[in-house]
Amino acid sequence: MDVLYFAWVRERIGVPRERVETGAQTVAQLVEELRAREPRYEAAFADLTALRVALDQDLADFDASLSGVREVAFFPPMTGG
Amino acid sequence: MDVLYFAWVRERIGVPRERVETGAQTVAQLVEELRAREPRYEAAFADLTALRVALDQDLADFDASLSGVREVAFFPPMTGG
Amino acid sequence: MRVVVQKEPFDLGAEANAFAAADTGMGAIVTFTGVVRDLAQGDLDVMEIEHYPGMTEKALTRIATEAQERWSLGDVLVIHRYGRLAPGDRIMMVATAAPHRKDAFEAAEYLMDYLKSRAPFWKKEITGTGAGWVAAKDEDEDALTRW
Amino acid sequence: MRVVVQKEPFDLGAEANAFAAADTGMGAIVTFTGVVRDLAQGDLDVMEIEHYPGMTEKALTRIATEAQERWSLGDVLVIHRYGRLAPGDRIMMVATAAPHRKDAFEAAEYLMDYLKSRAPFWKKEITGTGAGWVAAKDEDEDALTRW
Repeated sequence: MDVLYFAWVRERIGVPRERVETGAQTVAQLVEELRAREPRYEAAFADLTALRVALDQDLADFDASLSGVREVAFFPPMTGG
Repeated sequence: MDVLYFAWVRERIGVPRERVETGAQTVAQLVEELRAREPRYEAAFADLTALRVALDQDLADFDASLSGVREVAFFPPMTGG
Repeated sequence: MRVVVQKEPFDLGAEANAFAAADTGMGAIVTFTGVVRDLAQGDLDVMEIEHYPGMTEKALTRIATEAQERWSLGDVLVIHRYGRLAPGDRIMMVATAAPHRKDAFEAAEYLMDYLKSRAPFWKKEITGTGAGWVAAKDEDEDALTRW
Repeated sequence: MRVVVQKEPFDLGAEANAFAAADTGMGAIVTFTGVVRDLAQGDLDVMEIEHYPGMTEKALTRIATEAQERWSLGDVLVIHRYGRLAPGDRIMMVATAAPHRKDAFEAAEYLMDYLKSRAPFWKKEITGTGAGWVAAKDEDEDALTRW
């Protein structure tokens, strides 16, 4: 699936998006897989309360299922307006 | 003093303003004097709850004193905006 | 603060742009524009607005001053027309500038609520079948209780 | 409904006039405009706004649709810029048209509250001494509880 990063999450991970092959069933499992990869992921995902996630461009929870999902995005709380 | 009328009060009385010589101490006394004059005043002042009064261009109550007042205006509740 | 009472039409866009440009330190700008609606079921020909010259400017200035005392605001603009208007014509506008959106919104609503019931304007609707003064609405008077 | 996400500046006045002209049956038109303030004590050079293309339009359209379902509204307009902005630049605007002023005001405030915390925009302030992401405010999240 495609994993996208925005704002400081993008800056910490160093890429705006990447293709990830995963067997993770939930967002939380995907986060655990990513954190185990490299320190930059560990740094980005250190505090989940400071993060938001969208599945196929809809806001979701970290315990949401990834079944059928094609695009996952991680970002800090939004600051539009 | 100058007495001004607006909206349907003006239409019922038939003039937009007039000079009134009066010894009335309060707005209520002035209203009584005017009502006693002619039926058109009686018609305009029949229901005081449907009227508002301004003294020298500030909203006031019917029991307000006329002492020092130069301009009295009677009109229905306002409908601006 | 700018308070304008005029017979002539005003240009909402030009006023909004000028207002926003004059107050660059503000993060939030709110405008409200009132438009003549055809309330008389498609029959309204003319909306005639009478006002009390002198008191009108005084009342609007007081309302705008009170808003500026009550909220953290930048500039405030009030424009209100009088005379003969047609359905679709813009009757009036207010604009507020503030550091924060909440202040700009609340102050604009306050201006509108007070302007509706405390500024000396009266509307008369002239339709194909006659003419009548618009009655004040209880809900407009009630709106003042929230401030 | 019109939802626009663009890099280019927009003309508040032209947008307000076009919006008002398109919806003549409405008595009330409210606009809100957000302006880049120099929050970093006179030191802000650039405000950089990042967004999530695709999701942004989807989120804004949903928020506007919810407003139209919730209030008696005419048209709704949302414009939001991204990219590099300078202090004084206009970031975004919303406009609402309604038969009554209460609906137009409330819907505009609802749009702003949701847009602030639920549309995928992120602001970065670039000052003379560095750069930092603007933190979301608790009060913006709390603002949603009133709806």
